[in-house]
Amino acid sequence: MANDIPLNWFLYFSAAAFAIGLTGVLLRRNAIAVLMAIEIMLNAANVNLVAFWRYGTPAAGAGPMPGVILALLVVTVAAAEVAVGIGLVLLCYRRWRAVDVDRYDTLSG
Amino acid sequence: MDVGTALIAQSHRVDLSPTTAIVWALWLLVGFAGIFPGIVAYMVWLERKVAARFQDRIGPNRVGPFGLLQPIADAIKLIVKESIVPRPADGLVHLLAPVIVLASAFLTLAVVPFAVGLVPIDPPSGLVYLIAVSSLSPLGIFLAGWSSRNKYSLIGAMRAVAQLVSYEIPQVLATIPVVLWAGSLSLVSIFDHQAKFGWNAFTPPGLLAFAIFLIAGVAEVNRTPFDIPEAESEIIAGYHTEYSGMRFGLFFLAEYLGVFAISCVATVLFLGGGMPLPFSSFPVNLIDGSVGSYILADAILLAVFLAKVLLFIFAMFWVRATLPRMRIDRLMNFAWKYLVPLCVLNILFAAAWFEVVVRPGRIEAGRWAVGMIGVGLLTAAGVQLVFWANRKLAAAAPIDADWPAVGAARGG
Amino acid sequence: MVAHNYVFVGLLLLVAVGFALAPLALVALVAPRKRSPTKADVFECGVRTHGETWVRFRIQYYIYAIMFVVFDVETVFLYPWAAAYGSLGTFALVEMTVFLALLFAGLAYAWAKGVLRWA
Amino acid sequence: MARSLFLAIAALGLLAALGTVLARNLVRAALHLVAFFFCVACLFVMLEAEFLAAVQVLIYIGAVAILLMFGIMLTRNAATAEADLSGGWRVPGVIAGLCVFAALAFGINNAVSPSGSGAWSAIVARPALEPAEGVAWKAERSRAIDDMPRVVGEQFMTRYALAFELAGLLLTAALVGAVALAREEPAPGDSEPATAVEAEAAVGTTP
Repeated sequence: MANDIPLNWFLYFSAAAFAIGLTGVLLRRNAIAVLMAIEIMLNAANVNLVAFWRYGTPAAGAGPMPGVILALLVVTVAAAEVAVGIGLVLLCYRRWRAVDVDRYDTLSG
Repeated sequence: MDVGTALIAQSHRVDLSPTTAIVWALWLLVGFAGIFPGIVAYMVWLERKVAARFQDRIGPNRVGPFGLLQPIADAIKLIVKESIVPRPADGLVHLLAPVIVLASAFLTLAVVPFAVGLVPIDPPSGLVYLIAVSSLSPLGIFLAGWSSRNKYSLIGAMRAVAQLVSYEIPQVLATIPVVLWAGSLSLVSIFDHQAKFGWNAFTPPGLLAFAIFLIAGVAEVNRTPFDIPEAESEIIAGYHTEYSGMRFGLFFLAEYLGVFAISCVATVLFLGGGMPLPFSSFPVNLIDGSVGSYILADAILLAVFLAKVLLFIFAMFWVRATLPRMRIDRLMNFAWKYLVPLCVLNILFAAAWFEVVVRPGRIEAGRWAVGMIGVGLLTAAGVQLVFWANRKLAAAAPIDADWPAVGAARGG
Repeated sequence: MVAHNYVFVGLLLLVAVGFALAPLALVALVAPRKRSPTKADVFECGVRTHGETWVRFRIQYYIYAIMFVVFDVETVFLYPWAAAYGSLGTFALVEMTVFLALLFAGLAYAWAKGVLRWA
Repeated sequence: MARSLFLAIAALGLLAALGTVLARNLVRAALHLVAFFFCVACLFVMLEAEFLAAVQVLIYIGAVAILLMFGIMLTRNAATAEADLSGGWRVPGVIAGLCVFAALAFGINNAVSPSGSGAWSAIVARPALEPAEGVAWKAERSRAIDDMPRVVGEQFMTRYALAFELAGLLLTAALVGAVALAREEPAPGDSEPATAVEAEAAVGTTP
């Protein structure tokens, strides 16, 4: 295609989104906000997977869509992660009456 | 290529030619911005008339003959009413919520094949698209309840979302048999499959799936007996308590558009779209390639399609006029303890039906009879099993134990 | 191209949003606007609002949400399986039976623990 | 056309991501996250993975976002209603983010594809899939794009059968784990169940 989007653009987008997500994980204190930032990072990775699938030439015997399958599995893992993650947050909230990750410091004695 | 042939020659692939642009513009401006809202407006009129007859009244009869101008009067009323936003509300989200709900209802209609070639788009993963966009409405409802800063709104929204997500699962699982037989997620392929093998509702697993889909569909559009989210005798009006004037009108429009959409989808998935006869591809086989044959076939298909949709809509009004509201615990129980296990079993029955009847590629009387009896008995046994297991478990833990107050009142 | 189908979806989204916002714009022009503190109050049956609105909800809601997410992800696997079933053999059926049994075990666990009971 | 559309979607997506990270109100943050998910779904469509785009909307917006909202509603109390950013970590956090972006950008600019298609920065267009005569992968990928759900199903049932079953196991484990974690246990001396009932008790008066 003549006027196609360069592969780099997708990669830069996903790198930027990943960096934003990482910043969020470091900055936010609310555990649910941290989970949201992690979701951003996982999504950024997915964009990369699909972009490489579409733009690359596959290795021999790689199958028609390794990138898409991997992205689907990432979606699955992300959903499971959120479910368990929020379950943990609720448990911690019940115990400490807080969703602030800085206050889950029992182990630091 | 003229517009007429472009309408007919649909495939998964689309080129962005001027013809496509014209067809799409027609769909958007005439269909989505004109006909569908018009249908919805007259659904409201119909519901008021039907409900009135059920209650031995006359219904709207003042504005125009038979009250036919009533929807227009209602629209004018909604527009000239003051739109009140509560002071502590989150203004932007309050505005966004009805827009999301309405957009969700609009987007679902984009993949419905009304007749041969009369479908806006037909992507290969049409059914996933349909479910994905319809799953936007719980989000809008939650935002509506949350942004109002009203306890009743929030409780209504939480109930609504819990109910919608619970019934979304059986609704989705009930469509799996249809996909399995058609071998595709495209709604056009599902229609084609039924032209060959008869309506999906006329198979044992299909009938079960159809029943589950209908029940879950009524729950998905928040209508009686599943209208707990807007139970006006308990929580004012639920999530749209703080919506007035046209903003409320948008929720209203979205609800009726949702009823229309769910009826269309049920018709396409289980009742063979616009085909009038269950085991014949009648108007479709008229098509011989000439434009006239297409127009004739599509006219029949469209008329029958609308008749079926009207039947569904009438059934929903009838149910609303007849049944009282369900209790919330029974509602959730029913979704998770009856419908979901039934759906999971039904997928296996559907695979059995596929092996017996569909695998040969055309309908064979002998195999069909074997399938009807064999898979039919299997399906009936499955239903019996789920209900039996639930009775056993319920006997072990009576449902009123969940409600200490009720148990105490009965001396339990 | 298959992806061009979604150009229509984008346009339809615009039409839907426009269809929602146009009457609201009309309302802003036509409808009366008389603010008063009482009118802008939250409507809780005429009683003055008591306490924090964004109350904490019971855990029940969350349990249903978890089960919804898990089964929703399951459908993502079920749909492609169902679409491909015709071209696959008995092995696919066995695989899916195992998959469904696993998920059903999860549902049974929740059921047995009594969390499906709306208390 | 495609390029400007991409730029618009990417810009919106990044703004939404920033909004998620910076919004003080958690529900607002989640709403930004929904916008970000939607932009990613649009990018999937631009990459011709329309099944994945539909899945993205279905799972992330339809399910994960709802779960996050429920999580927020279940943990909200007056003390933490407005989530704050970590005061002392603000500067190091931003610096870490910028460093990661710089490192990734450096990598993107200099990386060479191992499969022999040259430097990443030199790939300015996706490989044409037609004509596919004699090139097996082109035909395969063309079919994958035109009929993605079915090909995904075939792949999961054959090549990725183990991954498929493991995904099922993971989902079951997540369900069991989350239910076990979140279950309300009436522990003696725990005042928790009382607050949980307050929500509906507070409006127990009949309207």
